[in-house]
Amino acid sequence: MVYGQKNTIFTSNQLLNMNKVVSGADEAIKDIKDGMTLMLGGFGLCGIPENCIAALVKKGVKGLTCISNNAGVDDFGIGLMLKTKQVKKMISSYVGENAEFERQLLSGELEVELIPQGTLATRCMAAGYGMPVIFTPAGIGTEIAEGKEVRNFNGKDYLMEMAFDADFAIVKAWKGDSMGNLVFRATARNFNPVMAMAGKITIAEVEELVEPGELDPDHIHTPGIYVHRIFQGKNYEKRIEQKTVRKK
Amino acid sequence: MVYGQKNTIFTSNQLLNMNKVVSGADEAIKDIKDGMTLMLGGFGLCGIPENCIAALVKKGVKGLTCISNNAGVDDFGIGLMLKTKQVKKMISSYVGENAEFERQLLSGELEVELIPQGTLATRCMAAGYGMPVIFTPAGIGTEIAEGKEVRNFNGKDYLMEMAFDADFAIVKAWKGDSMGNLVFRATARNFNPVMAMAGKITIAEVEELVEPGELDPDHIHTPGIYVHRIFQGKNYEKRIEQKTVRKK
Amino acid sequence: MLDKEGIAKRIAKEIKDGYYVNLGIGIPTLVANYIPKDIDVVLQSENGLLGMGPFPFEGEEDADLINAGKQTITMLPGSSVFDSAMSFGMIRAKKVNLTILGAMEVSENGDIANWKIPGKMVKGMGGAMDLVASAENIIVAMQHVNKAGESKLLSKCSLPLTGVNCVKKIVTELAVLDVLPDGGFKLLERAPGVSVEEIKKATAGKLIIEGEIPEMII
Amino acid sequence: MLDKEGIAKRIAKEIKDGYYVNLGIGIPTLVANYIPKDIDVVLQSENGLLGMGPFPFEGEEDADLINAGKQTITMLPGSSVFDSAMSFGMIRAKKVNLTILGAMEVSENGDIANWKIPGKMVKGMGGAMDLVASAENIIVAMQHVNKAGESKLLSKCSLPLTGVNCVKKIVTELAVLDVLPDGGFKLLERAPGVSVEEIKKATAGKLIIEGEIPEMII
Repeated sequence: MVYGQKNTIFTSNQLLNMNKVVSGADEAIKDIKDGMTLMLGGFGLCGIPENCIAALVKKGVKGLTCISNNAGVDDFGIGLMLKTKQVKKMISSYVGENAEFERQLLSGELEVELIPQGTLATRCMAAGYGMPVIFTPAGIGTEIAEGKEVRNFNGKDYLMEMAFDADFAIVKAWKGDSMGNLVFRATARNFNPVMAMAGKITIAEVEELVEPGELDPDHIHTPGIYVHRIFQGKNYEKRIEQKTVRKK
Repeated sequence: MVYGQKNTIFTSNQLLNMNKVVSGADEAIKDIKDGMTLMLGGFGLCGIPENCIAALVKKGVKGLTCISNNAGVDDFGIGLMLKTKQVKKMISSYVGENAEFERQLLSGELEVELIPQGTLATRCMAAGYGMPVIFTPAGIGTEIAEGKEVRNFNGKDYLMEMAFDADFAIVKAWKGDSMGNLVFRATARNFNPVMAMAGKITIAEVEELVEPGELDPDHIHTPGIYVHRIFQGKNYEKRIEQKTVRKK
Repeated sequence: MLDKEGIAKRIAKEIKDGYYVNLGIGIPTLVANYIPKDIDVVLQSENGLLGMGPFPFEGEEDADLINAGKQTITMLPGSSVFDSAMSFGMIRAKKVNLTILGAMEVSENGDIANWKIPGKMVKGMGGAMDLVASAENIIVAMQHVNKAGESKLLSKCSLPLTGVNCVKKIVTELAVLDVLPDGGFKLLERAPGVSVEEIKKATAGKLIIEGEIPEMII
Repeated sequence: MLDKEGIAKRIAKEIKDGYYVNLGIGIPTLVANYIPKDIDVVLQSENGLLGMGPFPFEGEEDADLINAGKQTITMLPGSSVFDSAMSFGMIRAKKVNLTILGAMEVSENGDIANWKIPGKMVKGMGGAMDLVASAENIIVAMQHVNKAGESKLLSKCSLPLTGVNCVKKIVTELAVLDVLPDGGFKLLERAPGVSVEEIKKATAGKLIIEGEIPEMII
């Protein structure tokens, strides 16, 4: 067999110039339609796609199902989309910081599905890794297990949980290149890489957009193959939800 | 509720000094016993734990089941353990480069279980992520599916494959710190991070052992929680299996 | 009787050298302040960090660096960051040695309820269900009775469960108790100045008292 | 009739702008040499690399940087490295747009056999079973007949299967053929100087010929 020892003639600038850069949040979300399912990265207000959320509010798209660990606060994050009543259903693990959320939920305007945080993360990963289901012990013996398949492996019970199926995943990274490779910073990583893998279409907004080659291939958290659109965001507020400090 | 806003008084040198450093390969493998199941990182001869393999040969432990994507070549890698007949069974995806392997297999001295490469990697990951099984389409309709549970999700058939259960995982990293945090280099990463997560006890040999704090927390591929023993290896040969070059 | 700091202090004595520990919100967070100085411990924050350090100095807080309680924190030398899937992967794989969390109720067979009160706004379980379903060593830090004066140590939980058969030990303002594998709260220690009788009165579930019960040393 | 380079050249025309492509060992590896200059393509190597570059210059080879065929390679600007679990994760999740691999046999319903010959030493399937089970677009590069002169395009494979109902297109030294969803090899193009009659003779499975069959342009 020949192993391709003949001259391999392709050159670097020929091969890797898949330009996924869009002009900004408005273009990135332009085909998000009423009733779609979105994944939104972030934990609390940390590492959330601020620019895309603002663009979604501006666009006014409605009836959305949002998969996100939290629901923002009243005047920031997904809270902004709740205020404008664009969200039909939240799929989250914790939604405690939002009065408007509570009002809509109690009045029946908003549907909420609470699922364990690890189950949420792993159902994203399952989608990105082409695994139709995962088994987890989280929720065994609780109301979370109702209606779900329980199966015993090696003497322990596990719940079968399905991979998510989201139309779009919207994530925020620290740096990214025009090919969609992403690098996250500190705990702003959280759900972003697993959601980036999981969207049918993945949109990444980044604090700094660089050229291919500027990110060390060993340091890339999300390979560009998972990302379809990328842009450099602006005016990041990066609000802190609970500032806790100590004295010098 | 109080969220710990009082002074948090612990100091850095108090908290993070879990020293996992052992003197070398001999100490690292000292309690590996006859008949145990080992995972060995690497793809071909790339990123293999050379020092630990040498120590296993020296120790002469026998009847091992080795989970490793390949079986080395006649005079390097796992091939060295095959020569000394220490391996009872190989679990691999491709074992093509080894004449002694072939002889032992045909004579019945050696048992081999061939499984698809992605299944091998994902069964490691399943162990490291506490997932008892994974479902993959790899092998559907082939002899690999014989005796295994087939299940249809969303119109596609998947095989149920079990997480691996290995006594030891032995991996090779580029850099590591005394707390067991690991960083890999280029495609020497391959199976190493997924196996590092999967061993009951994980041994890491590294080219360069550094102090905690020298590795960027955002660049660590394997968090130290997965690693139990670490040492700086020596005399790395890093043999190339198929040198392919082009002319300037 | 112990205050919250006292409960945290007593629990800190359960932490052993080399442990990876996950601390829940509330009293468990305070435990970090009392980890003995002569042992090495790494704190996991389930949003994706090993090696959580103290709160930052004023002006040095970083919006990208928070813990699972959404508080600004710091990293320490040897910290590592990972995504939420890996974070719960290491929890499910039992790599975290000790989980300390609060509870509304614990039953004598180790069931725990701490996420939902029927009729009240439900905020969610966060990572609690994942933690209690997988952790091998779970200590609950809580008050012995609720605000209505009712025992939180029950024969059976009345609130919706977070997990079953999982709690190993309970530390309250009154006592330290083991949850026995076959059921029952075994009284191990009394809080300073608290009598066995007071603990009996505050415990609705099966309480097991064998021999002299020492007063705890904190 | 095409030589191996010719087969590779013809297959290269199937690659579209923006594709992520996995090239198997053998003829598929050669395809990289003929990717049109005006399109952007990223090559995946399933050991854990996106953005595989050409072989290194003599003396610049790096033992830590190899492809799935274990050959020394290079990276390109924009390359990314990942572990084997993620590598096959992206394959299973259908993120790789095109898979090109060799085969010993292909059946008219798209089954493929390329890993095992009974009675001979079996080297293993490597990543082939994962690739064929998940890829949505699979092109097989192979000789039309084996060394014994027997057709490799069959109504049913005789060798142990690698995957079922997966091959979409076949390029051989004689022809380009589609594998139809309902079964059958649909002849699309003849190799230069090859007659339809020659292709008929070399094809054991159901061959579908409609209208004039053009000679391929490579």
